[in-house]
Amino acid sequence: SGGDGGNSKDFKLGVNMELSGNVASYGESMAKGVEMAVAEINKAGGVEGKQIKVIKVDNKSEAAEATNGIIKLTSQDKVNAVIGAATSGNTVAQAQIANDTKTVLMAPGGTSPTVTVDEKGKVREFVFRTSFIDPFQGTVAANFAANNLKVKDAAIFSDNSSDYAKGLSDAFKETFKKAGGKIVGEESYVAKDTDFRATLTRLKAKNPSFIFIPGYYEEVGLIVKQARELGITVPLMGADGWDSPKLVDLAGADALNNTYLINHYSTEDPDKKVQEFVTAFKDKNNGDAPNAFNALGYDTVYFLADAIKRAGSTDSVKIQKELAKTKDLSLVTGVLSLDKNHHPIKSATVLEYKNGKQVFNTKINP
Amino acid sequence: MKKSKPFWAFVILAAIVYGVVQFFIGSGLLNQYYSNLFITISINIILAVSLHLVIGITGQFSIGHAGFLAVGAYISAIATMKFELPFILAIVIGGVVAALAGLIVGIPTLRLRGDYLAIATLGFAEIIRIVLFNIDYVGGAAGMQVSHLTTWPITFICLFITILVIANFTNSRHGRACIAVRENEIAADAMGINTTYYKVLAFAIGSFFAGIAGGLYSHNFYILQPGNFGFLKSFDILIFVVLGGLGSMTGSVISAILLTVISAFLAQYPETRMIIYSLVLVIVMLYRPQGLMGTREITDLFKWKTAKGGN
Amino acid sequence: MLKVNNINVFYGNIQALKGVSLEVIEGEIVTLIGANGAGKSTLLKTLSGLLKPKSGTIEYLGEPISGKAPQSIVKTGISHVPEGRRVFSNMSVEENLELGAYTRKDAGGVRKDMEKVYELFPRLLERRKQLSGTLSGGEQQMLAMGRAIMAKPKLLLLDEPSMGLAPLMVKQIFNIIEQINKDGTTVLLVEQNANMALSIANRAYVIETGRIEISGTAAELQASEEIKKAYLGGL
Amino acid sequence: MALLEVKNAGIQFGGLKAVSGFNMELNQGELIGLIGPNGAGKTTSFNLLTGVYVPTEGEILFNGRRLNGLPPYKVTQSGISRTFQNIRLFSELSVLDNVKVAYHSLAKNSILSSIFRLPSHFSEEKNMENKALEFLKIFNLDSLKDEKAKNLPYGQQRRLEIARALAAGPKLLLLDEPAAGMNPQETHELMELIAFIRKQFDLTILLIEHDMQLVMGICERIYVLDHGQLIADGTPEEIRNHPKVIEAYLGEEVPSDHA
Amino acid sequence: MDWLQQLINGISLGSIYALIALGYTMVYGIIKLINFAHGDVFMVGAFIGFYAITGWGLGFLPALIISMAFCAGFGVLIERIAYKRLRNATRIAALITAIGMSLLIEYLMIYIRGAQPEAYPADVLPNKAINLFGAQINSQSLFILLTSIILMIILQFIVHRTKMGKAMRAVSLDMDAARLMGINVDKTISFTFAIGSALAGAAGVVFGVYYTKIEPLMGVIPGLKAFVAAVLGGIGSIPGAMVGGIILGSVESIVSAAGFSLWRDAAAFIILILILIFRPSGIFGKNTKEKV
Ligand SMILES: Nc1ncnc2c1ncn2[C@@H]1O[C@H](COP(=O)(O)OP(=O)(O)OP(=O)(O)O)[C@@H](O)[C@H]1O
Ligand SMILES: Nc1ncnc2c1ncn2[C@@H]1O[C@H](COP(=O)(O)OP(=O)(O)OP(=O)(O)O)[C@@H](O)[C@H]1O
Ligand SMILES: CC(C)C[C@H](N)C(=O)O
Ligand SMILES: [Mg+2]
Ligand SMILES: [Mg+2]
Repeated sequence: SGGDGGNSKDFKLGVNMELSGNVASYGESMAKGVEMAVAEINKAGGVEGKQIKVIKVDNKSEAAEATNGIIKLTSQDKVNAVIGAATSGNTVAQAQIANDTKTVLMAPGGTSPTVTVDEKGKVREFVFRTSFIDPFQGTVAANFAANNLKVKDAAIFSDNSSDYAKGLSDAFKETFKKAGGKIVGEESYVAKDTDFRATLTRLKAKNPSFIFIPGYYEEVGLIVKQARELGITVPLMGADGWDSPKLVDLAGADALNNTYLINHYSTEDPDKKVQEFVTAFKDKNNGDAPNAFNALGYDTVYFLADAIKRAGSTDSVKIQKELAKTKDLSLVTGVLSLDKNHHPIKSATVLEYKNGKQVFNTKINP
Repeated sequence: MKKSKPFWAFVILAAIVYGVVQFFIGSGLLNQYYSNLFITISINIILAVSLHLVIGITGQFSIGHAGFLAVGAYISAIATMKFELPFILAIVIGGVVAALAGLIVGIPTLRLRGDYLAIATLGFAEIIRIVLFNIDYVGGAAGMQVSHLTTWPITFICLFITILVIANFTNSRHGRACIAVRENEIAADAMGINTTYYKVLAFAIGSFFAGIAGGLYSHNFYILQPGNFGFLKSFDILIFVVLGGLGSMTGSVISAILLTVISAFLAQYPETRMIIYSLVLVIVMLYRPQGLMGTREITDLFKWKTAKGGN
Repeated sequence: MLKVNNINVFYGNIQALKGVSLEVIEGEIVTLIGANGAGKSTLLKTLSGLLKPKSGTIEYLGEPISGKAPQSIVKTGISHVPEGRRVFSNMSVEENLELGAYTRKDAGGVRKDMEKVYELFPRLLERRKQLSGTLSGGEQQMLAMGRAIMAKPKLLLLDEPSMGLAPLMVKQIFNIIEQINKDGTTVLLVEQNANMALSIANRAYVIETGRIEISGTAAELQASEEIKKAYLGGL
Repeated sequence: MALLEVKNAGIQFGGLKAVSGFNMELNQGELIGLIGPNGAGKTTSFNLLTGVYVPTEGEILFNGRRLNGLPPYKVTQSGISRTFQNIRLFSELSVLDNVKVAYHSLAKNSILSSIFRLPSHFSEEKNMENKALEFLKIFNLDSLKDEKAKNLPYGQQRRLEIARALAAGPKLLLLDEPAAGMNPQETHELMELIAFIRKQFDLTILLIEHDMQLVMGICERIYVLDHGQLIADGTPEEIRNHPKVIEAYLGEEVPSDHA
Repeated sequence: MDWLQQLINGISLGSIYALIALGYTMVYGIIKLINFAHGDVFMVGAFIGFYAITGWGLGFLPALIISMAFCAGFGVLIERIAYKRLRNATRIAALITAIGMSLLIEYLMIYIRGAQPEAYPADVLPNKAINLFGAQINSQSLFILLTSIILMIILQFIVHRTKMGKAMRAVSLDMDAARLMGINVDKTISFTFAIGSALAGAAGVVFGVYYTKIEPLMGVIPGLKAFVAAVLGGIGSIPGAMVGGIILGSVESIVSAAGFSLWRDAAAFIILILILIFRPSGIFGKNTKEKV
């Protein structure tokens, strides 16, 4: 069962994140956001009179470790709910256990539809997410390429080892073709590759005027750098997986010029809620601006707290019911309403890299 | 009969181990974490003992055992998840297909020797992994969801059968033929032993049980990904066998238990876990290069005692 | 020249030499005979530094050498032709000979000695470029001796040089040992073939299970009934 | 019909003709010597007879059956077994198990019978053990049956190798330098042992040896190889005085037949 | 020209494999140990180079030399601590120790500096694109290839033309016999580890410059690939390691160029197994079948 219900003094919140390994940057950012929100809520009296106690586990960016992590959280620590993981794959790895043990599992940034819907199309009752989903991201990217950048021939270079990238590239393909574009080349790589030159050379020979690169920052950074070295000068674009300071280190600011990414929000958004969050975050982190995953981690805690409040209880079945009913909840990363598949309907932001900085380009509503 | 004494001792020991663990789980004294630990230990013992037959008994230096684990894991998962076959049947199918894979890998590679055999088996294991990577039917790199069906009783029965079969095989003229191959292949050949046959046979039996372990493994972990079966996994199994003492089945069992428990215990100290683990490994090998048990079996200890007492 | 004083040598817990003492005088051929496993090879290995005695001393040219590393002992002029030849199988005959002279710096002298070795063993000259692993047993034995000569030793330790050789070859090898000795090298010869060994030696020691049991001149030992029975197949 | 017929057999390694045009006939019950200088091809001819090498020319008939190309284990099963010049025991196995392994191909129980411990497993094991002990007794090794082979002294290892070869149930036994590294006393005992087993097991024996006392003392006929070629064959007396043999192998003085 | 570009891609990658493989082969050649920690020496080399460049502001060449020197010492240290005791033990025991050392180095590194990656600065080497028949060769890959080739030639010279080289070969064939020739076996083995590790260090720096990203586990895969390259060429053979490395790099490049990038590693292993089946000791390896 999901924790020991109402008996304990604390509300135990498991955080199962990528704190090391291939995509540690996401996990670290989200955990930081979570902790900031928890501190705020605890200061304001907690949830249902209980202080939230965070118990962190590191899943090392590996699915098997994510599974071990949630087993430990539910059976040893008896947590009331779990936040994590950062990526879709590592979240899916926990979904079955969350459902079996009736533990609420919240994914801040797992954008793949499979996070909340299983392969048979059934909703995973206890699993929720805070972010928009990949079919939407992919569509936004394709429309941006076709309409804003006005390209006709696009290529795709995607990470074959994540459902996330696969979903993005499918959505991109479909929409881009619908918008009258042509996909001239499609290649893939796997996580932890370091040499993309051969495949990039192959892509270059197809003369695309735009390349869509859904994937995570560690590989994307190298891909962007190597592509530029091989003389590929066309615009490159990716999705939320690109958002990490490490990307700039790896690719180099120069190589990133003329590249775009989709993200959950922009610090430049004048919205009051956003600006308040940015200021508060900067205060606590010697002036560093929050990235999208800081914000999603932060939002996820409020998303959960809102449901607890409406449920009037920390019983996980009751919380789960209320979470599913969430509607028009105003958060830093936008206004959140869930559909029947636990997919939030939210807006997305397109950013452009200019000399190593993310610059706001457009905001696209669903 | 003299020969059957250790056999009955083993059966009784097994029954006791099973009973005790089952009692604790049944009475709720052990939570899921611990019952899982027992299952993991058992799976690791099966893996260690099955590789022990190949390396320790037959002397064939295979370092790609995780490949057969993967075959068993995936085949049995497909059987339960896609064809909805009963779990027990799925495990057996996993074992059989892994044994076939063992034959396919073994026949061309077992004529290689020493380090060349090692790298070839490792290569095959990597190929198996990459093939799984590229099959969308089983989810590719992202993996496939598998129901949790592995239970302590099933695991224990598999473990019991594995040890019994491999011990009986080893202590027979066929097992001796394998040992002869290990000791001196040329002489074994000259004594009328079909060395290729026994090498391939041992390899296939070893793969079969690795496949069985695979079935238990995949239905214990909810998600199955090719990434879990890399060469580091093969090394883990290899380490059980060598650390226990090459040629000693008891050694394999003991070191599988020991290392699994140490790993689980160290999980509480994530920053230093691997450092301590690797230090243990290096230090044990430096001070006991022949492994914990050397080539002795637990039964030898009794023999030794009675022999001493008799004098 | 060489004085071994009461040495004890162990392999782990097994004691292979028990209080062995012996002496070799410059210019002699001294032979050491004994059954299988008596400790003959162990003694030679200890002299050349491959094994370290647990106690006792070894004095060579007045200096203690026990406990020194083999490479420094070689430099003092002791060369050891080990049991089983131990040629560097993947190297040519010539490279093997060159390695024999590894510690020497006098390139000219080395070249001269190489010629001398080829003179002693014309067969090796024929096979100069052949990989030594493919030589026949007798040829390998020649190479092993030639290699030791290349170090320009004052004392040559030979471990069963006749083992596994054809009768004719055995004779040749013994002739060469005498020849080398005449040219000024002192020889300590371990042999299973006691008859032959005693026929070329000045003095002899008999070793049994790690202990020197008998010693004397070669002639004395050859005459002894006891020795005949045990080691010379004297029936 | 001869038990073993070697017709013009030979083998080449790269450019080297290690053995060529080798002819030999062994009759049931004979004890034959094979001698020759080092590198003459003696061991190589054993390797040809036992299937370790496949002859590049000629043929080998055993009991009228062609052996060319048979793998070693099949040759052994057809009735030829051997010892090795450089001892090849199963060093980690006990003395008893070394002999049992050789008996392996004469046993019949299946793998399944062993795994499920069916009665046939027990009866064969029992039988194997008794047979092995019998052989060990002959070689005076029975008191050492539980010792690991590698712990035996050299002379006993040689004897164990012969015992093991016998346990494989050969009609023809090949011994490669069985007396190497033995002193004259041990050699003498070995000669008596060889004579004994030949009678006891109705064997045909072919042996390689450099010890002329042994060869001349017990062999009925001797073949002489040099540079891969047969240069002589005949009785010990003929061989001892054969000029080619003296030149290539024996040297001037000939050791006297001590018997 | 596409294929030319692909060839250059393959050879650049291959020459890094070759540099690592050389160390593997040398160590294997002398003590028959598959030194799994070698890939981690490569990793350490990459970090030393990184710190030399970013911390002390050194240029490529001094950083390379510092890294090589450090790794040489590090390799010798590893041998002294972990392998020397095991010279007379079974080889498999030494192999397990090597695996243990590999893990130890990796996780000590993580413990000391964390698991996060580091990016080599982009301006270590001038990176001008040279256009050759339509292929983009950047000056970096030329420089890397050159570095690799020079180091290989020096190595070949040491092993075949110097006294130390002859001692190394003798030690590899028979340690005790080598001692009897007056060769200091410990020193010779240390020297071998020093050279092999220095090459790994060089490969680490080169890798960092060429691929930018370095992290504590970066040695695992290139280490394995280099080992494959060494076996492919015939383990123990120096030209074999070079050729094996280049072949492996080229095969990977060709397979990706043909559009099967996901099968790249499988192709590498398939080639390995095929070669072993037809030449059981690799391309340059001597088929040392035991003489009966
Ligand atoms: N490496 C070793 N480990 C353990 N014991 C050994 C080792 N080498 C030799 N021995 C033992 O030491 C004793 C002396 O052996 P050594 O080789 O010196 O005998 P040997 O007189 O040279 O005999 P052989 O005539 O057979 O060459 C023997 O009992 C032998 O078993
Ligand atoms: N596998 C092989 N490859 C190449 N050459 C070989 C091989 N086996 C044997 N030879 C060569 O064949 C020749 C005969 O060798 P063999 O071992 O038969 O000699 P032998 O008569 O037994 O000598 P010994 O009395 O020294 O044992 C030798 O020159 C040997 O180097
Ligand atoms: C953290 C994010 C980049 C994760 C990504 N959206 C995914 O679904 O895997
Ligand atoms: Mg000896
Ligand atoms: Mg021979």
